[in-house]
Amino acid sequence: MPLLTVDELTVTFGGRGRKDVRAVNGVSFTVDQGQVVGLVGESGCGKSVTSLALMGLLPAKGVTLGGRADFDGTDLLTLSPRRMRDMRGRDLAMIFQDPLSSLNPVVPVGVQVTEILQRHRGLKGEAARKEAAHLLDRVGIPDPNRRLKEFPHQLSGGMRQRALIAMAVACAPRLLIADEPTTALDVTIQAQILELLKELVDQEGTALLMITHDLGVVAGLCDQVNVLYAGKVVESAARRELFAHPTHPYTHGLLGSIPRLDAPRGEPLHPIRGSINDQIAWADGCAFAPRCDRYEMDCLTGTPALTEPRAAGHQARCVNPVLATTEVPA
Amino acid sequence: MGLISTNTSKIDRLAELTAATEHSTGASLWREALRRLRASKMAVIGAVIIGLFVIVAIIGPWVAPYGPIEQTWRGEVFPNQGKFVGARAENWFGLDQLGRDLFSRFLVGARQTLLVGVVSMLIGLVVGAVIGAVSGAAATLGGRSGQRVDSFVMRVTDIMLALPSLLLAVSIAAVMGQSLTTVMIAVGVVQVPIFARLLRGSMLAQGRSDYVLAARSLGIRKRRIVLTQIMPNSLSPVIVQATLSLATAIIEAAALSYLGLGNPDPAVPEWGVMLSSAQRFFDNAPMMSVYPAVGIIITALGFTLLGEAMREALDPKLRG
Amino acid sequence: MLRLVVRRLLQLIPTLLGLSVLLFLWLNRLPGGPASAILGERATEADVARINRTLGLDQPVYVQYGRFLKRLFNLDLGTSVQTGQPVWDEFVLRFPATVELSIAAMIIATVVGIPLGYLAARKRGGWIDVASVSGSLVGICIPVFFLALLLKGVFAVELGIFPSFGRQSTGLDATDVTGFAVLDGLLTGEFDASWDAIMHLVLPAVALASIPLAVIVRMTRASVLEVLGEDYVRTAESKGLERRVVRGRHILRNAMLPVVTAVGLLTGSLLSGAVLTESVFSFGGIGSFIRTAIEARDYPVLVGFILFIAMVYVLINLLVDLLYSVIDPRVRVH
Amino acid sequence: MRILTSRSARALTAALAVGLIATGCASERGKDGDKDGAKDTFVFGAPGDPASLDPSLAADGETFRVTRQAFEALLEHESGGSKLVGGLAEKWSSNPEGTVWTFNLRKGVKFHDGEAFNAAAVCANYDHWFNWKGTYQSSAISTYWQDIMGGFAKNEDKEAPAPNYKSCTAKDENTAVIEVLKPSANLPGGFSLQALAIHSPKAIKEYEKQEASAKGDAITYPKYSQEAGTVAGTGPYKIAKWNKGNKEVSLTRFDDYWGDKAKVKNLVIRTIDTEEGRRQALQAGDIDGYDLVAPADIKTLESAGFKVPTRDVFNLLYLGMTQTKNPALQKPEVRQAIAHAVDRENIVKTQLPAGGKVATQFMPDTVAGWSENVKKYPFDTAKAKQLLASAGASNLSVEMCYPTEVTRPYMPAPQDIFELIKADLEKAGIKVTPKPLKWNPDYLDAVESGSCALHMLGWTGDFNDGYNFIGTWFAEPDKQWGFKDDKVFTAVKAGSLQGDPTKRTDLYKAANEAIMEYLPGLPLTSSPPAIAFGKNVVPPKVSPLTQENFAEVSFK
Repeated sequence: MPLLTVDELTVTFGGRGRKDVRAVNGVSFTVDQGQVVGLVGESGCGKSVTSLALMGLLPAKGVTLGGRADFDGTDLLTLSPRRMRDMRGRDLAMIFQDPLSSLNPVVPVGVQVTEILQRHRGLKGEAARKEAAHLLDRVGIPDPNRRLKEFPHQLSGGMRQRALIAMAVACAPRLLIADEPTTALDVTIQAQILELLKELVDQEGTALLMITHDLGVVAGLCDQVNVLYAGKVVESAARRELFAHPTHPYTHGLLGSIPRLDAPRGEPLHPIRGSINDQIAWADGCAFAPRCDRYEMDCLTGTPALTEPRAAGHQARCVNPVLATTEVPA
Repeated sequence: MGLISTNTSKIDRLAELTAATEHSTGASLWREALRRLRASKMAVIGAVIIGLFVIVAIIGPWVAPYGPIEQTWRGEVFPNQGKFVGARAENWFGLDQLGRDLFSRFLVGARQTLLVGVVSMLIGLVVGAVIGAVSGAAATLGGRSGQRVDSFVMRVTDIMLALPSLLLAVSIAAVMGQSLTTVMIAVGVVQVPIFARLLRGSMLAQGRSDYVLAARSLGIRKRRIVLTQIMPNSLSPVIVQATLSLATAIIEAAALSYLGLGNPDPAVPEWGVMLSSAQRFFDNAPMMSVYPAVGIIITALGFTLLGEAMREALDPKLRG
Repeated sequence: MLRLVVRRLLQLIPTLLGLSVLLFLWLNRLPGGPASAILGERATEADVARINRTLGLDQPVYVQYGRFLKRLFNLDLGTSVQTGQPVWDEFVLRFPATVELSIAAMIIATVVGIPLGYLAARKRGGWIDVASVSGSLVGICIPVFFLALLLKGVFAVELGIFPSFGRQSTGLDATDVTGFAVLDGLLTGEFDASWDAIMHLVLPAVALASIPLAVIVRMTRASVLEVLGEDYVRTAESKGLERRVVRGRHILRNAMLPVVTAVGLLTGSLLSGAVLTESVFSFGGIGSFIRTAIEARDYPVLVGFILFIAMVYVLINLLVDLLYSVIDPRVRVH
Repeated sequence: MRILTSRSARALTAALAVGLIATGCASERGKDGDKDGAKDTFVFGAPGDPASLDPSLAADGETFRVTRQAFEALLEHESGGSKLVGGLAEKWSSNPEGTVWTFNLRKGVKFHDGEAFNAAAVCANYDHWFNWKGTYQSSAISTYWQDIMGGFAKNEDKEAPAPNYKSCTAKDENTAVIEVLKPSANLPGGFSLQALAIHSPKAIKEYEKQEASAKGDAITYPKYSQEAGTVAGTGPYKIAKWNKGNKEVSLTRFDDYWGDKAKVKNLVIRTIDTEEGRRQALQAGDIDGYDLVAPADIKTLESAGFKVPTRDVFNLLYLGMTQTKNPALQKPEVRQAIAHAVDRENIVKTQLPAGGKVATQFMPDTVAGWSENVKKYPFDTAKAKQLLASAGASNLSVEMCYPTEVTRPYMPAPQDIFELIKADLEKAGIKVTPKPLKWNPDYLDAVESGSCALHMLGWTGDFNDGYNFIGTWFAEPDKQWGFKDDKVFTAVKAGSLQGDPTKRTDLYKAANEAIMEYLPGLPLTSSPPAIAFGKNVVPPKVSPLTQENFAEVSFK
């Protein structure tokens, strides 16, 4: 029985006399105990919004939520604000994209770590400080006692992200959501951070929901991958399966657009045409159609259903899926 | 054949569906700002008030039922016995202490008030902008001399800001004697440092921004950058300030009148002057002060509303 | 730290000198002179001439300026033409009143303004927001002197809650230690005197506060709105911290940065309003004194005042910078 | 007719109250302590601070208003009148030439510092003044002495007037004889001036230890004149404290006073800068009285139960004409035209408190020397037009100055009066360009240096002698008027040189007739300045010279 079951989640921004915009359009996926699940897609595909919705961090005004997000027995979407407040940081925690802007510039790192310990684990004063130091040490920040007194701007990018991770794991949450945790960092640091995340989840048996646009990250980390396009899951499979047999033209495209060292010289990349802006409403058909090479008239007959055209547990939302392995750009 | 037709048809179908979904095209700052302005209630109310005020200011003198200085009803008002005449059929606002028609004076006064506001704002804007531009340019162009110029100018404006604006105004009035011009200059001068610092500040900010960096890296001469890029982009806060200054100018003018430095020529009534000269009779004829006071407040409010709305509209931080 | 202070003060000197020259030339263009200011209706040319001679006002400007500088170096600001007393004494006598008034106004402005601004931002578009924003706009648009007169008319004359003028009640024989009426009362234990002084402060302070209050409300609102959009607030929320903590530690502490600067600058500019409020409530402060000084061509007082005020202004800015460096670690002075 | 009552004013303010209370600045505590409880303090609101506590150093009314309660001169004016009566001198007489003045002094008079009052004390004062040195000789300090007694024992400034004071001798304990060189119209009136009030000889010794200095750009008053303690007179009150910070001078009853003791124990004079400020302070009960009530407020205050007595007129407002500034004014017809054009009746009717009068000559009718058969110039626009035509000045345009930010006893609302005159003149076809100036010093400077073709100015008498009015204007050529006319000058001079009062009065009458014949300017009005007191106050007799004696005040 999965830890988190997201079922037909929809997020609609509206109000202020503006036209309603549906950012998440019926997303469903599950996360099991200790499992690492990827949520992949271009920016604007609704993956971050999904995570915020799960954390209950979307503004109350002008946002309407639909569907269910069952976190072992409790629906996160309908939870009262104060109950949500109690769960955040304790049962489910989150790591954000830009470590600098995500840390309060005028408050010492130490305080920012201890405050969560105080809130959820009732640790005070010296005890809290000790634990905080221990946490920083655990996330691999050298000389933690000194760092605790320092301010974010005095830390390096990597250390900031480590500090954020320390806060996230401070209360050993059961679900950890990481929203593009490495995008703002330079490559060498990225690897370290991913390494750290992996070992943390392994130790604690924490489930990790990895939100990224970077298939590399996914390949390195995730057990299960969900590909999002225009607010819907278009393909969902175990990591190996997905990379071996990308079935949805979009996934296919994504993979095709990654440069590969083992590709013969002169072999062209196959980027996807156009941008996320050229899309059509799911109601009318496949939102990806405008950018799709395999697009046919019947792509435009309503929302395509999730099917398992290739193997059990490998779902794709496409009327005209890619089935021949050969077509993967070699 | 058929294939082609299906092909074309499917393209068309696709096209129209694509068009159907909204595109978030990146509108330019200004167009975006305008849109937000039209959306904001503040802006609309402000604009309406200003509109009315300007109309009154323009046509006022012509539609005024009586001459503003004709002491037509001299015999009916006895300030020395606290006998005044309030609103009545032929005098909608009643009479002032010399038996003149308040309504007519109010209408004519609107123009004077507008004049004071606009001119003194312009004085402040022009002089201040020049100073600000000079030191801003000096600062961005950098170099030793540049820094020197900048820091000197800024220190002077510092002190100007430090001086209580009214005292500055009072002393100017004292030197130049009392007249409408004096009031305008006095109020205008007070605005100078504000505009100067504002323009300089935003020029420096712009100077640090990426596109300037880009332009530099393309080897465009600094002078050119300052003139073609920085200056125009630094103007929006100045424009906002200008609108707000219209309000403050009108109020400051009133304050000067209260200190007895307002435009003294009784032939051209001005709200500030009307207000301060009516103070004496507040107990007997409160409305005499209320009309001009309300006039001033509402007008100032109009400009402030519009200004604030513009600020919000132009300020990227305050969006959404 | 100390070096910063010293440097600032040194920087001030050239500006002040330049300023005083300008001022001197300026004032010398003022028509009329102290003589007839002293004599009033019965002044005859002969008398005027004689007085100007005794005062050395018949000498060329640069000579007078020279004398002024010479005195200045002996830390002597000269003598007031109006009162015939040393300018310095006059300042010492009158400045406390104005400072007291300004502080009172500032207290009102911040204590009311900041919470109001915060609420407005949190409940954006709600009635508090609308009310406080429109209120603050109106606050800016009412001429200070008119507001002062109304306040007085209502609370002093009609309702008689507050005294209508002055700093202290008649005959209340409070011992003068620092010149700050409220403080003195506390020091000497004459609490009734302090209370009396406070009662006298309320109306002028409220009138004077109107503009800073409006500004602070709007600034706080704007900067809170900005901070609310910041990632670290979201982080704080994601940690499930108590509302209280998020508000105090994460939102306000950041939102206050610009407000602090504003408060500093506003305090500097309060004097302007003080001129008006002080004359409406004939509150024996520096504002009204300077106003009459200008009318009476009281050069020594004016020059002294300008130097004085410039000093004060710089000090305030200094204070702001220091305060700023305390609350914002990123701009620590080293 | 009157739609806006002060009721609607109340309604308005009350409505505001509601609004403002919402802003939460109301307070649970009521009025300050001194309001409730037994009234033993009379608080008077003055428009300005005194310059010094020693009247002999001052020339301004605010100083005298304070010192008058504490210092007495040899002569006084009868309470509530302008008749000269004994002050510290019970009787006085002079030789026919008016050069030797003998004063029989009051017995049993004590100074505030316990010293006894006697002839020696009187002479100590006069000699002290006569021997002033250095800065004390500046007309900024000793104006009045110089007006009345001329220069000093040793004039340090060659342009100072020649001394007219000769000597003061103590004939015996209670007889002082003061001799002057030439007879002067300023005597005996001058003996009643506050500037010549008698100080305790002991205090004077202290005074002489201190210097008034003129270092810097200003005259520094001696310390003793700036704080209570040293100065000592004989008046019903003694000065207890001058709290400059709070702008208040406190006086307390002098229990060894020779005459009727002050009825109220404490007298406090506080400065309130603005006119409406003083009115509101009275209405709010923060003060018990104030001077120079705006005519518009008289009815309001009276109907609210305040006492607003108006004085007899003892002042004059005139429309000055400076012929050098605008040559057209040299034509008699033009001056007459202006005289006929101005509706002075209307000014009295609408601007002045009840009891105001149109002035027919350059002194109020309460002054000895006023003549009923001067040439009159009644309001007559047509005549004015025709006079202008005959003078070939039909399209005359003239600049007229008027003061702002001021009210004087003789000029309640300068700008309004100016606008009325302007309207009148323009009806007669004279174009008027207004030139407003700050009263002090701009306006006074402009007027005295003769740079205002038309201007409004006036005078409140120091004492009841015609020369105190016309003497200041028409004794000799003066820039303010810019004309030479020996008929006028001699006529005026003649009076001043005449020792015998009755003869002098006749000469003044002649002078007035001569002046109005020539018409150098237009006497406008005499205005009775009003003074207001609280509901529970028994006011003093009000004085035409605005010399109220607050010792007469008591509470109901």
